[in-house]
Amino acid sequence: MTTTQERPAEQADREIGKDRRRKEDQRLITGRTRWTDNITLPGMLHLAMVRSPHAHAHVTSISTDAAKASRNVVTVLTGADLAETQGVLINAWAITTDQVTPTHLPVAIDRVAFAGEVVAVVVARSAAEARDAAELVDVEYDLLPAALDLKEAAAATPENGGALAHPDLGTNKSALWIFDSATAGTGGDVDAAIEKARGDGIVIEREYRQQRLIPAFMEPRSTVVDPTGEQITMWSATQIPHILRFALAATTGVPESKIRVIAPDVGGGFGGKLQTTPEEWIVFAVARRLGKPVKFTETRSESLMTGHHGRDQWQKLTLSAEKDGSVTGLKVELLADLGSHVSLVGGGVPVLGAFMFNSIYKFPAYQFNCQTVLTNKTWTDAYRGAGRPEATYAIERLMDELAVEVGVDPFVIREQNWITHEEFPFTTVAGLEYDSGNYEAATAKAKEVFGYDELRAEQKQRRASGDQVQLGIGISTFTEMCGLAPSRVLGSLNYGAGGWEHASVRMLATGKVEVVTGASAHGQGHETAFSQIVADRLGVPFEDVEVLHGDTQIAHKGLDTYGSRSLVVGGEALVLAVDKVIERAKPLAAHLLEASVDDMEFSQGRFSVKGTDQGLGIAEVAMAAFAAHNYPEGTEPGIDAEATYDPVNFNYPHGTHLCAMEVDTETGAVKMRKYVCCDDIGNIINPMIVEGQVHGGLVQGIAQALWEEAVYDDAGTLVSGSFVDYLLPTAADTISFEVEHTTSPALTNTLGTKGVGEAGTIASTPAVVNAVVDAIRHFGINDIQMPCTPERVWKAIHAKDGAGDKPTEGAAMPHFSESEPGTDSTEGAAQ
Amino acid sequence: MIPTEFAYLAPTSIEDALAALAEHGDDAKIIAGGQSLLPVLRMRLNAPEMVIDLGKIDSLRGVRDDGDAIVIGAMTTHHDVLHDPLVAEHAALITKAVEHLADAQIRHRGTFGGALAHADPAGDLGAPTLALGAEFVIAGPGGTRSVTAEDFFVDLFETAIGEDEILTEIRVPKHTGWGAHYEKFVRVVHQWPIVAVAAAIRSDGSTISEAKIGLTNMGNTAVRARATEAGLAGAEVSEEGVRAACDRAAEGTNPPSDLNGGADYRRHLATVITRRAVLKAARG
Amino acid sequence: MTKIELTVDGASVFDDVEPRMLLVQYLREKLGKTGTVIGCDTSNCGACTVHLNGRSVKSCNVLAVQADGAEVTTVEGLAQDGKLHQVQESFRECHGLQCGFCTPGMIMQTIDLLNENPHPTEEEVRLGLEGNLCRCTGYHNIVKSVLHAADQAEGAHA
Amino acid sequence: MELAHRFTVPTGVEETWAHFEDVASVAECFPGAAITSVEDDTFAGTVKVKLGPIALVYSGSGTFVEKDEAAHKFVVDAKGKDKRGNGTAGAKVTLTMNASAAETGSTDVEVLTDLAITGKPAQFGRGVMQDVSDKLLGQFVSCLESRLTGPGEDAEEPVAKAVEPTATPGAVATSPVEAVDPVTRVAAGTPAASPPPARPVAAAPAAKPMPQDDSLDLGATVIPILLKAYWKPIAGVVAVVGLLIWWLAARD
Repeated sequence: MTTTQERPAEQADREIGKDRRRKEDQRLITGRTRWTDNITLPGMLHLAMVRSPHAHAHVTSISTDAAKASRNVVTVLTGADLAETQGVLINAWAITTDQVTPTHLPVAIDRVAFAGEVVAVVVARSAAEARDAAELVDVEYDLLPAALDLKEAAAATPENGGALAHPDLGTNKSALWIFDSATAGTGGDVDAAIEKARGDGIVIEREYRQQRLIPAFMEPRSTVVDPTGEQITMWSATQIPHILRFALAATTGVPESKIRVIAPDVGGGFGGKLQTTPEEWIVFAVARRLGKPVKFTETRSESLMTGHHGRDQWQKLTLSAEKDGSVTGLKVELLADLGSHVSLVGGGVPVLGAFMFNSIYKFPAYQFNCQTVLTNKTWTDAYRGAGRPEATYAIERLMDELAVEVGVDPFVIREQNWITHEEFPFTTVAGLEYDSGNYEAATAKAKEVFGYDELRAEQKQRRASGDQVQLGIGISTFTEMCGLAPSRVLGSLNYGAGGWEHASVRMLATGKVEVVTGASAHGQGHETAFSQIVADRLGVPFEDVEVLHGDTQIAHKGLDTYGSRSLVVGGEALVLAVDKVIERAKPLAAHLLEASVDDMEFSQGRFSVKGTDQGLGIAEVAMAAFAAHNYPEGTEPGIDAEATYDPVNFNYPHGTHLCAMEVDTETGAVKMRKYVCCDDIGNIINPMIVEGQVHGGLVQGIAQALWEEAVYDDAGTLVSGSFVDYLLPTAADTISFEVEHTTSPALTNTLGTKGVGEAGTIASTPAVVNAVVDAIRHFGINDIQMPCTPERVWKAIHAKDGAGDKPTEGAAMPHFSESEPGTDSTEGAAQ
Repeated sequence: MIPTEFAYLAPTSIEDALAALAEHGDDAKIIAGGQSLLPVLRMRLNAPEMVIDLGKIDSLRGVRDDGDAIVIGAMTTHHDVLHDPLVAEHAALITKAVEHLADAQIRHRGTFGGALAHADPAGDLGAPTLALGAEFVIAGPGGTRSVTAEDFFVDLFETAIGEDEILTEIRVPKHTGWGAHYEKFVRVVHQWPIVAVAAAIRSDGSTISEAKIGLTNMGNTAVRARATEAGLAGAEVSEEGVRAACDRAAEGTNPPSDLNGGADYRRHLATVITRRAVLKAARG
Repeated sequence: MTKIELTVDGASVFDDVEPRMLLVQYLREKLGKTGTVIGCDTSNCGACTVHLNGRSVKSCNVLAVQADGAEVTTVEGLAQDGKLHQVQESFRECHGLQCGFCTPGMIMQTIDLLNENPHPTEEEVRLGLEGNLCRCTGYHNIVKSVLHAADQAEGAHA
Repeated sequence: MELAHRFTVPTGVEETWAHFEDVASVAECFPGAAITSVEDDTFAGTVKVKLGPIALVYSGSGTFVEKDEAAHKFVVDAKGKDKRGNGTAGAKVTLTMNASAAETGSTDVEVLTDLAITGKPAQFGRGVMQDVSDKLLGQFVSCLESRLTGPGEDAEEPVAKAVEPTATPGAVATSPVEAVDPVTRVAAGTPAASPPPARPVAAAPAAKPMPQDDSLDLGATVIPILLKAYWKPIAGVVAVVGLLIWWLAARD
C-alpha cells in the first residue's frame, strides 16, 4: 500500500525541496559557455562531409582531384582511404540473438543506404574552404531501389521483388521480439481473452501511427579531436561520453586508456545525443591520421537529416473487455522503423515500451510483439521517452475508445481498471513490480485544478448549440518505467551494458567538496540538484559543493544521462558515496576528539561526542586528513569516497494530465485552451527544476500530437529537412501550464525520488489527441492521425458531406454522453 | 554553413548601384535586407560573384506623403513601415500585414522593397499591395518607370524588375478611413502562411460600399479575390451579409499543395479566412 | 577582403574580412564572442540574436561587412561592472533556461521587446519571441522570466 | 512524382514523329538546357535553373532508352547533378503519339514524366516543388508543341484546335492554364509571343529585358500557345528535373 504525502513544507535548514537557483546559469546567461564548437586549438583543421543525395545506391566512383587542389585543402578521404582505421559503429542492443544487423561504417565504402550518408571527407584549414572543396568531389552513383515505406519494407522479400534496404541481407526484417503473459507466467492467454470478448464482451481494434520525429536539440552536434600528446582527447556534444569512449576503443583498436572524452556544455539532447555517430568516428580517424586537432560542426540541415530520428511505428492494437468495461486482454503488434542501420540502442527502443502498454491497468492477459524493420531512411533511436510515449499513447487512446463503447466518462473506465493505491506493490501482467503510486490522488487533484466538471458542462453546451468552436477534453493517466536500469534486467534483455551509476566525493582541504558524477548533464541542472543532495547529507553549504561531470578523465566511471536516470540512479550513487565519506571520517574525528568511534554522532555537518558539546566540523576533519599529522593507526589519511549504485528496480512515476482543446470546425484549426497535470514523481529535490522538466516535456509531447513530422519523399529525401518545414512550436504556439504534484515516495531508493525527465513527453501526447478527438467525436470521428493538422481535422469533420477524406475507421461511434453504447464499428458488444 | 566567395559593393547612390549592376550583370545579386537571400547563399543554392548591397543608399529609405498616395522607400525596414504613422493612417492594410510578417528580428532587418522583389507567393506583402493597387517604381539604365501591382507580380518569384533594374519605391494610393485587416492562417507562427487574406473595406459600419481583397499563397503570385470584391459591394456587415460573397474567394485561384494542405483545402480556407478578414476589417 | 570598422560590446574593432563572412562567424571566430551561437541555417531559431545599432537582428542573417560602421551588442556585453542586466537576472530567477543554448538569443530578443514595450501582456511576450526557438523549457518559464523582468524594471522606476 | 501533359498538333502522326529524329532538338526543349554533345541516342549537356534567389546548374546526360517507331512512342531517361553537389535530378519522359480521334490529320501527344529531385532543393522544398515542376514541364511541353506545330504559325490557330480540358474530377489544378480561360489570359495582356526559337531554347522574351544567354529564367514564361489540359494522378511530394525551388523562413 502506498501512502500519498503532501509535499513537505520547506525547511529553511534543508536544501532538498528548495527552489535553489541553478549554479549552471551564470555562465549560460552571460555567454561564458563551453560549447564544443567554441573550442579552437592551434593548427586545428576543419572537416566538411560529402553526403549521398540518394537513399540507396552503389557508389561507383569518387573523384577527389579537384577538391584536393582546392585552396587550403589538406586532404580528401574516402571510405576506402579510411577503411583500415575508421572502425565501425556499434549496436549495443541486439534485441534477439538472431537480430539482422547490417554493418555500419562511418564513411560508406561501396554502397549508401540513406540520403545523407557520408561518402567522403574534406579536410581544410577553414570550415568555409572545406565546404568549398566538398562541392568539387565528384561522386558517381548507380541507383538501387529504396525501401522507404515501413509496411512495404516489412513485406518485401527477394521473391516478391520488394525493395531491400540491404540487398545482401535478403530481408528488411531485423528482429521479432515477443512477450506473452501466458508464456511468461504473468497472466493469461490474450487470444483466448479476445476470442471470448468477441462473443460476449467488447473488442476494440485500432491501428495507430507513431510518426517519425526528430529530437532537434538546439545545439547542433560538434566534435573536436586533439591527438596531441599521449592521449587522444575528444570533445563532443554528446549525452554519453563514457559509452562513447568505450565504443571508440572497442571499434578502433585504440586502448580505452588512451582516449579521453569530454562532453562540455551540451545544448540539449532529448535522446538525440544518446548516440555514437559516424561524424565522431570520422573526426577521430582523421585527427589520428593527420596528427592535428580536427573539428567538425554540423549544420542544422545536416543535423535534421542525419542525426537519429525517433518514434516511427505502426501499432496494431486489440483490446478486449467485458461489457461493463473491465479489461480482459491487450494484444500489441508493432512495426518499428529502424532506418538504414540498427543504431546504438535503436532496436531496443520499442522494447522499452513492451512493458508499458498495460500501463496502470490490471489486464489479466497481455501480448506484445514487435517486428523491427530496416529501411533506407535515417536511422532511428531514442527520443525523449523512447518506447514509453508510444505505449502510453496507444493505451490512453484505447481507454478513451473503451469509455465511448461502454458509454461512460473516460475517468470511470480508468478508475474501474487501474491499480488502486492499496494494491501496491503490484506485479503487472508485463512482469514489472510497481513499488508505489496513487492514481486516485493524482487524478483527484488534477480534476479539481482543471475544473473538469465545468469544462464538461461547457463542452455540452457548445455541442448543443452547434458552436463553430467545439471543445474537447483529453485525459492521460500515465505511468512509465524509468531510472534505467537494473543491470541484471538489462542483461536479460541482451543489452550490451549495465545500468549502474558511479559517484565520488572529494573532500578538499579548504573545506570545499568536489562531487564527481558519471551522469552527464545537458540542461538538466545536475550541478544544482546534486549540490543540494550533498549539502544536506554532508551538512556543508550548498555553495561549497562543486559538481564535476562529463569528462572521462575526471569522472572515470559512468554510464551517462538518458532514460530519466540521473537522479534516481546517479543521485543514489552520490548518497552512497557521501555516506561512505561520513563513515571514513568518523574514526578520524573520533581520534581527533579522543573519543570512541561508538560515541560519535554526525549531524548537520558536524561530528560530536554523544552527551558532550565536543565536536568537529566535516571541513576540519577534511583538513586533518589532508595534513595527515595525526590519524589513527591502520587507517589511510583520507576521507574521500566513491560508490557505484546498481538499481534494484525501475522507477515508476505516474500522473494524470488533463487538456482542453478548442477545435475550429470551419478550418480544422486546433488550439490549446488549458493544460493541467498532476505528476507523482516521489520526493522532489528541486521543485523549480522539476517543473521546468515537466514544461519542456509537455511541449515536446504536444508537438508530436500537433506539429512535428519527419517526411520523406518518394526518392527518400527528407523534405522536412529544415526548421522551415520541420515545425517546432514557438512561444506563441504554446500556453502556460498548471503543474501540480502528489507524492508517493519511491520505495527502491534512499531519497524516495522518481525520474521526471520524460514524464511530460510521455503523458501529454495522448492527452492532446484525446482532447481533439473528444471535441469532434460527434461528427463520427474516432481518430485523427498525428500530427493533427488543421487539414486532417477539417477533412475528418467534413468527410460526411463529401468535402474531405473517407471517414476514419469505425468513425460511426457516437460520443459517450449522447448515445447508447456499442456500434457496429467495434465487435462484440453490438447485439 | 558559409556562402561561396563573392565580391561586395555597397554603393551610396542609385546611379552607382545601377552602374554596378550593369557591369556585373548576371553574376551580381542585389542584397536589400538580405533576410531571404542570405539563407539561400548559406545553403549554396546560389553563388553570385558579386553582391551589391543597397544598405548605404539613404534615399531608398523612409515614407513620405505624396498627395493622393504615400510613398514607401524600397529599403525601409518592415519595422519602420510598421511604426510609420502615414502608413497607419492611409494604408492601414499594410500596417496590419507587416505586424505579423516573419518575426521581430527579421522585421528589423528585412525591407519592404526587398520582400516585394523576392515575390514569394507566400510572402505577406504581395496581397496588401495588390489589393491597394500599389505602383512600383523601378529605376533602370534608361531612367525610371512605374508598374502597377497587377503587372509587377509576374509569376513564382518573378517580378517585372529587369536584371539591370532596381525597385526604388512603392506608391500606395491613400485609403484613408478604410477598415483593414490581414488574416493569416498558419500551424505555427513562424511558418509561412498556408493562406492569408488582406482585406480593405470601406463601409459606414453597417453596409460595405467597397472591398479590396488580396490573397496570399493561393497561386504563383498574390491574387485579387475579384468575385468576392464585387459581391461585397452593398453587403451588410454581418456573418450572413458577407458569406455568399466570401464563399467565392477562391474563384480563379490556383493554390499549391504541400505538407500543410492540399489545394482543395486551401480553397476552402480562403473562403473562411476571407470572411473573417472582411468582418474584422469592416468592424475595425 | 573588405575593411570594416565597428563597435562590439563597447570596444572598437578594425578588421579585414571576407565579404562572405557572416556577422555571427565574425563575432565567434575572429572576436571570440562565443556567447553568441549558431543554431540553424534558415534564420528560424534566433539563437544568434544580437543588437545591431540597438535593434535585435539574427546575426547569422547579416554579413559582417554589412555591420560596417555599426554598433553591435552581444550577450557578453550586457553585464555592466559585474552587474548582470535585469533580463539576465530574471532568466536565472525564473528558471528561464535549461541547456542554455537558445538563452543568449532569448535574452537579446527580450531586451529588445521590453525596450519597445516595457509592460507587455503574456500574449505580447509570446508573440514577441516568435523568432526564437527553445527545445527545453516549453517556453513557460521563459515567458515568466520576461514578465518578471518587466515587473522588476517597473519596480525600479517606481 | 509523376506529371502528365497532353496536347494536340495539327499535323499527322508520321509527320509529327519525324520531328523527333533530331535527338538534340528534343533535349534542348528542356528549359535552360544547353546541349554539348550528341552521340547516337545519347546526349549530354547542362540545365541552368534560375528562380528568384536561386541559381543552380545541373550537368548530365540523357538517353533515348526506347524508340518505338511503330507505336510512335519514345522514352528518354535523363539525369544530372548539381555543379555544387547540392543533389541530383532525374527524369524519365515517355512521349506517345496517336492519331487524333477528334480531328482528322491531327495528332494527340501525351507526355508522361516521372521526376525525382534529390538533395538540398528537395530537402528545403517547403513542399511546393510541385508547382515549379509543373511550370518547367509545361514549358518543356510548350516547346515540344511549338516545334511540332512548326515555326511561323501564330498563337490563335492552335488554340482553336486544342483539345478540351480533360482534367479528371477532383484533380488538382497544376497550371494556371487550367484555372484561367486561355483566351482571357491572352486578352488580359499576356504579351503574345511566337513559339520559342529553335535552339537554344531561350525563354520567350517578355516585355522586360532578359539575359540572352542559355539560362532559363523561370520568370520568362513561355506563353502557352495551346490550351493544355494538365492533370496529375496523385499529388505526392515532389520534384522535377531542373526544377528547383526552395522557400525560406525569412523575408526581405
